[in-house]
Amino acid sequence: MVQLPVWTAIAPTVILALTVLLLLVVDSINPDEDSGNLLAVMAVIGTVTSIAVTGWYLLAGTGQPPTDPVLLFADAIVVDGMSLFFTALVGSVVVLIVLASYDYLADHPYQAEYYSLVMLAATGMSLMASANSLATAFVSLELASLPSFALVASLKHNRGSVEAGLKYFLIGALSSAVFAFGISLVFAAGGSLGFADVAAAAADTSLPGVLGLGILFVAGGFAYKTASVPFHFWAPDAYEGAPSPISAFLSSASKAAGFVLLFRVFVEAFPQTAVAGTIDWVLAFQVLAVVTMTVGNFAAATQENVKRMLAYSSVGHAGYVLIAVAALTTDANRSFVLGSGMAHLLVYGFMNTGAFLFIALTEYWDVGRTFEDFNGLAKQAPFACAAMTVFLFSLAGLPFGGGFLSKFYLLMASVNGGVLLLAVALVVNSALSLYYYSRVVRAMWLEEPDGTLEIQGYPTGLYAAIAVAAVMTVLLLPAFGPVAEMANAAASAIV
Amino acid sequence: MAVFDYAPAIAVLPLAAFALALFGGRYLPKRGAIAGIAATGGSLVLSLWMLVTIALGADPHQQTLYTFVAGADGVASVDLSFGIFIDQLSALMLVIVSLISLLVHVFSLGYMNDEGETGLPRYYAGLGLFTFSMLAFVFSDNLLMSFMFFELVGLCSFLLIGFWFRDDAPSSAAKKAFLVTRFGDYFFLIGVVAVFATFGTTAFVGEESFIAMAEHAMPGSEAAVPGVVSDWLGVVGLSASQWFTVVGLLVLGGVIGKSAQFPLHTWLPDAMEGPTPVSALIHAATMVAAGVYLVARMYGFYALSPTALGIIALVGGFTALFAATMALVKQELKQVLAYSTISQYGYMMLALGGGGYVAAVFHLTTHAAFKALLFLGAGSVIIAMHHNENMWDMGGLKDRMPVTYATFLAGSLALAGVFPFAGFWSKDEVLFETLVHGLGSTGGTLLLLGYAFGLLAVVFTALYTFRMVFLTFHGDARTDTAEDPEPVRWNVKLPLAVLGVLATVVGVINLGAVKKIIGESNLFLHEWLFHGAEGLNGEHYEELLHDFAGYTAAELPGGPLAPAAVSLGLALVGVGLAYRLYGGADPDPHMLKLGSVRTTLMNNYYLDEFQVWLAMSVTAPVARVADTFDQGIVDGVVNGISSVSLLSGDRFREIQTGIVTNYAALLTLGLTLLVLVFALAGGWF
Amino acid sequence: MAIQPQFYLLLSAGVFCAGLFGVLTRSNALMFLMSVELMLNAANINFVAFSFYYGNVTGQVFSLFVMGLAAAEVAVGIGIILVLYRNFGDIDVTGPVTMRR
Amino acid sequence: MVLVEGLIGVTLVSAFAVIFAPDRYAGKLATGLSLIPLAGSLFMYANFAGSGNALLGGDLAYETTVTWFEVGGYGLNWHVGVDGISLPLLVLTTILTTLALVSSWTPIDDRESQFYGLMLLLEVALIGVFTALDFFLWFVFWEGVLIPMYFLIGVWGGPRRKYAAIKFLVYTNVASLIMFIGLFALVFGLGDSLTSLDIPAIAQGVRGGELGALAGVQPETLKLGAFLAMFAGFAVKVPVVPFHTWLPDAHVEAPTPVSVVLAGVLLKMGTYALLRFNFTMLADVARDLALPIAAIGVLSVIYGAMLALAQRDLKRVVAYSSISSMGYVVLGLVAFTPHGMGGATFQMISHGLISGLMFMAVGVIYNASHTRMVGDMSGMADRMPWTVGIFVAAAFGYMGLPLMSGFAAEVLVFIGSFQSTVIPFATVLTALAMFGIVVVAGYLLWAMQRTLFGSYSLETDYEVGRAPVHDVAPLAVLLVLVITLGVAPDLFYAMIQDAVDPLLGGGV
Repeated sequence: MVQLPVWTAIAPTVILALTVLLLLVVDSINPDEDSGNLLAVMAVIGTVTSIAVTGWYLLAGTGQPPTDPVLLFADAIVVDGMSLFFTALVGSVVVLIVLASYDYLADHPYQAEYYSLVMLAATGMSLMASANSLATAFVSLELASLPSFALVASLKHNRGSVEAGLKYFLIGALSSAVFAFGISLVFAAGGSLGFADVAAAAADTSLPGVLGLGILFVAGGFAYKTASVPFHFWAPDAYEGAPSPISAFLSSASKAAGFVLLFRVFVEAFPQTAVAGTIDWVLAFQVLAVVTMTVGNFAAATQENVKRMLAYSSVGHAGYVLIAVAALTTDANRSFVLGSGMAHLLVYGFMNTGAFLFIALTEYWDVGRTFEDFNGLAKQAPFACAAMTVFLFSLAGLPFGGGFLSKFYLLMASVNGGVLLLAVALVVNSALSLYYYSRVVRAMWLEEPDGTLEIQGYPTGLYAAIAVAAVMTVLLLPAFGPVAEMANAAASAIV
Repeated sequence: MAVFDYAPAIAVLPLAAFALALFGGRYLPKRGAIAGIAATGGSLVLSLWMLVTIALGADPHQQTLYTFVAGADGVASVDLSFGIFIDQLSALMLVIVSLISLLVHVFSLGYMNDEGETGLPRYYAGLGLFTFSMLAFVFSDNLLMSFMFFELVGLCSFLLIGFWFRDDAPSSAAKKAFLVTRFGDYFFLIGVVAVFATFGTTAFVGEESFIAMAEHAMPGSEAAVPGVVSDWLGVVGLSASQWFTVVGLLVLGGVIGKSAQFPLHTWLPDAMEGPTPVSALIHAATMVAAGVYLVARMYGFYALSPTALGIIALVGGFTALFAATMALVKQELKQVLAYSTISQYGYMMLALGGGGYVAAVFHLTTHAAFKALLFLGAGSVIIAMHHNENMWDMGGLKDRMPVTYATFLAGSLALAGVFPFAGFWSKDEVLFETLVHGLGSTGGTLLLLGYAFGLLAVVFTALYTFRMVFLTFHGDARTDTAEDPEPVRWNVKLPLAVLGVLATVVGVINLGAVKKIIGESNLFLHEWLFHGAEGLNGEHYEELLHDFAGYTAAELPGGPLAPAAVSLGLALVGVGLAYRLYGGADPDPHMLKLGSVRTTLMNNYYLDEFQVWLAMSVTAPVARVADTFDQGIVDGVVNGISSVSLLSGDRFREIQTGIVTNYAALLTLGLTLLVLVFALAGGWF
Repeated sequence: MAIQPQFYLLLSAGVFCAGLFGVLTRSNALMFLMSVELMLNAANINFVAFSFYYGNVTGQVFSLFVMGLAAAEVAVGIGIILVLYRNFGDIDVTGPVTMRR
Repeated sequence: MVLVEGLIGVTLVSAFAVIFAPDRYAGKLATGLSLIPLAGSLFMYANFAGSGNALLGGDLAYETTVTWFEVGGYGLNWHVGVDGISLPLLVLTTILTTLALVSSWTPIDDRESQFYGLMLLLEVALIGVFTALDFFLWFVFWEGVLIPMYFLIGVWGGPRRKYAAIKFLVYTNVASLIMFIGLFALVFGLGDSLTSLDIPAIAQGVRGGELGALAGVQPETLKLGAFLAMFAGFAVKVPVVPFHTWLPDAHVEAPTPVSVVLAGVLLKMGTYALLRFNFTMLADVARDLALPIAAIGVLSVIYGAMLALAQRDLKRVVAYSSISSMGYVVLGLVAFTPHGMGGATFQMISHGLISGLMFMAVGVIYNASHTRMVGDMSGMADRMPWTVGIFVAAAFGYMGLPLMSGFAAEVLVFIGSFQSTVIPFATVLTALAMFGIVVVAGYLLWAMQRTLFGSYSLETDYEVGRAPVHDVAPLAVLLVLVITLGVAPDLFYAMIQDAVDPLLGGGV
């Protein structure tokens, strides 16, 4: 077999970046023509290629045990199991988004900009998964953020979209400042930015206070990206106002990318052994996890607007995933615990994207956004509603899909870490989430329609995206094993 | 023993009749009556065969038929099984039950078929099941099986008392009958379970039976104490005699319920709502008899406990008197009979408690004959009177219904205990046995008290019985219906005739009062019961009573004659009183003169009211309070948690003000808090 | 004699707080953006100072990245502020509150 | 053998076939298809060759083990099999499902194909619960029950169906989560000695004393905590007072066939799980806590019966009496005597049949009268003689009439718990619990007298006539089963005893 050059390890990200360029080229050659079709196909092809390469690497064992991680560009970038795992995750979500956007944007101008921004953000996210230095982390995070701001506000004549974009942007700007300042403090304490070097320097820093402050500020930057308390305020508004495919993109892929960076930075750059005297970040994340899941779920419980409910639930899920670091106590089976968050993020990528795409579908139909508007929808669109039911029950942790296993994997992780508080909080919130998710199900299946609703057309792209998401969600129940094993293996390589 | 192979058929035949009548009754001749007659007739023949076989000297027969729960190997658990046990006692009882049942079936042709009732297949199915249950109860070879069929008897009483379910009264009475007896059976079941726990078996027969084991476990017994019993006594921490008394009293609960003893007798008068033949069956041979029979069946167990015996005697004596007083004032024919039944079963209990095992069985036998007779006679009158039961609307029926009158009179004389009718001999025996044991035993006061009750009740019995006879048959007809009653057919008269003869002569089997004259060996029933199975015969019981209960019979100077004369005299006083009061052509309602006493008696001492009060004013409110508590507090907490969650959800939403500057402020605040906490914890400054 | 690193830290902290104060008090979108720039520059002070302190160029290079980022951020920001103005007729960041609770 | 897989697979395929079938044929099709798992389970019963307890090294029948996946050092397997405890419950499930499907023909007249499909899905999950021996697999089925049940109550239920459905869903889900924490405390407490989530392996590990400390919590405390968590979790499902309030709501709102399965099988999941987990894995803790547990059982019996006494809705009466009956199961289980635990298991079967029968009978009367309220109707026996006849027989079965399965079960429980040396004051507690048989007679007789007997009166604008044969036939079948098991309990009780026996000793 031909031994590829080492730099090709980063090929999935490069392919995404090339797709962006290609899209821009096509658009500049033919700026006026209505070429949504072509653009969407190109984006899908580019992303699928990227996923295919990622999958190949994953199977081929690139950068995974027993071989060492592939380090590139003066150790600024790493390709290992975890990065490939998240690249695949991001890519999968992007495919769904692009498929759905094809219908969603049918009469939308600036489609080329839209697709290229999506791909650009995706590039940033996959780069986040590969970051191995605080510098790369910062740059890739911003690379993911900046296009997102524009995407959220991309419905220029929709006040909701603009307002969402504004809030997202302002909080994003503030958070990136906090993040940058945090990095600068970490740098001040150790004089280096590479994860391994930071870890090495942290152990015997002369400025533990500065280091601790820096760590907290860095955590703040990630909290923003993952929509965790107290940096979550933008999320409900942004997810509600943004075009639904973008909401799906942000709440699934962007969140996942934020988490992979968080995992890697805290496990590799700030290992507990090195920062033991400075800060017990496991405790910090325990507090954040509990508060995040509680805030998200409780606020979601009484929403009238389905999309906003999903937005808050997305905050709640961020809290769940935080368990992966919050239960990372010294007694715990660390790869097991960390793997739980990764596995949940993957499943979440499909089921949450699916749920938001269903909202996109209802927006396409002009159904309205409140629970009452969904009444009796199942009679008109049984398949879409069945898919939505799968997503919702899977999100709630019933055995309709992979969400069941991943949620219980998280619960196992909290027990494994010996943090009963997390387990209890997860139980309480999970119960509450079952309540509000089932409100949607109830509206769709149990209530009678008020009779005014006429559904016009069944958009192929949206349906295809929803169907794929549903199939993946269901398949991840029996096929949870490989996912969990992969997550575990990837996690074990870095802990 | 080939003959005993047919024993199960005694019960199975009526069961088959039940199934036939239930599923095919519509297509059968007489709606299933013929099948029932054939089945009970077959049972009677087989029972008689058993009786004769044993009389000819065959040993009692015990056989396990079917084990429905086999204790697993290697586990200290027990088998639950059905079996038959045919000995002198059960063979006699089988004959009684199947005979009465046969006659009731025949009588029903007149009472039900001829009257054009609907739902007859259901009726005959019920009779068949009733007979089956009772027969199976009688030949049970273990206490659990007894309990099971005891309960089935209760079910059948429910079905038959409530036969006319479209009316409110019968269905209510049926409910009451089942419920009150169920209350007694509750204690019985605890008793059964306790027997299981104590002995690991509920068998009646043999060295491994619980009765024999109990005897061995008593202090003073020569045999070794069975290990299982001593282990258990260690667990409960009671001595053998204490624990056996407790168990005996628990089982007695079922007896008091089924045999309608005070205070669980209230269901029985209501049960008169059922068809009259059913009343005859219930009172004479099946349900009510079951209780007394059960005590007789396990008499060896009761004989170990003087306390239990004393209570049985006292309850029995008291009930005999208590029920007799109420019978004095009733106006409906069947009501009088109902209270007389309660009273007569009181006598049987008195006998059992007083050490008169034979006397009790004797009275059970004679009572079966004359009470069935009286009920069927009453049924005949009721047919004639177009279902009017009020005695004050009758009068002068003796000329228009001679056969009914003659037989009814025989039954009444037997009930009143007039020489030489059957009831005289048996009732006298009951009182005599109680008296001698009361006089001869240490601590016999309870027995003497019971005796006094019983003696007093004799007067009342004669009084109400002949009040009934005079009001119904003598004097002038007081209504048009009584002037011209509806005639009854052979199917009514035949059973009356058979029973009339029996009520007159059946006393001959045990002429106890004159035993000095005819010789002890000619007391047939006495001889019969004293030669039962090993450990389950009258002779052994006498030893047990002597050894463990301290019962000794006193020698009276005049032998049994003097007490017999006393009770006969009292009975004649009652008859005479009745003649004085009601013997005229147009008798006055003398009982009205009793005033408030009568009101109390008419209302059954307000015991029904008390039980209704218990149900409606105690249990129902408690249930409602529980329901309110459940809905309000228990479920309230559940709903409250959900409301609180949703309310706090609303609070959480308030944080999200929509103003981006606030977000920035809260974000800063949150971060600052984190920094402060960890700075202090980490000692950064 | 080199200046003690603590003083750089104090300076940067001061600048950061000034920026933060601006963020919290200014409702004009452009002022908000400028305040964020101030906060980013606080980070830059640290990077440059400690790059000097540790004797490597990592921090200095990084501060270039931050500046580049700040420029890009402003570009996107101005775009959004433009559509904000078009939709709401104002650039007051506390104005749009259609989505809340 | 792949019989269990076949059962699950066929039923699953049937469910989807029915969902996509036209509404007109859905009922008949579903009933016909449900005969396959029924026949399969009867075949399994006839050829049952297992012995011993599934968790304690017994010989399992129809066992398969396939590794599903491995995570964090724990293998998750497809591990199914049956022993003497699970096989009767499996048979109960298939029988009741088929009969419930038949009894749906009359009352269900909307979205039939979805209804019948969901009923079959429910059957899949229930079969899974009683056969799965790997914890995660079992848990998938355990939670899987909730989804069809939610829809079945929520779509086809009564006026307050939405409230009842969500209450059922959330309440039982919370319980599952709590139970889950308890179990995993044990799993992680076992540490490296455990390499899979196999329930027998966990049970044997815990019983074998291999439990270590977890996060500084000592094994004894860990066991106690796990026991309490699991007990609370399963107590909701049983349900045990005071976790019972979802049940009456669910029953009253659910359509008849759903009530049948709910009372008949779903409640048994709770006691089955209690038996498997609390009383097998943590038998020593259960013995230590025997007094409070028995007291809870007795409380359920008496309190449930008192509540039943206060109800006017026939379905509510039966629903509360189910709480009462399940109290006997708890009492029997904690006795740790052969007849106590065996009788409790037998009571699960018996109560499944009898309560199913009662609910069905109430349903048939409701189909005709359109009311279930005591006081709104009387004398129904006049118009529906056979239905009422079976109703009466069923009610007596519920009261524990001898020769019906309820008596056999209850008397075994009483014998077992009375002589228990594990429960302090066993005699007194048992005697208290037995008073339930009086109260149950009280309210059932009262309700029957008011509704079935007396003169006929019912406000309807149509003629109330006899119920169709396909309504009465399932009742008759169930009655025959109840009597058969009452006369011959050993049909199931023998294998139950065999499977329960190993639980009584110590050790693994």
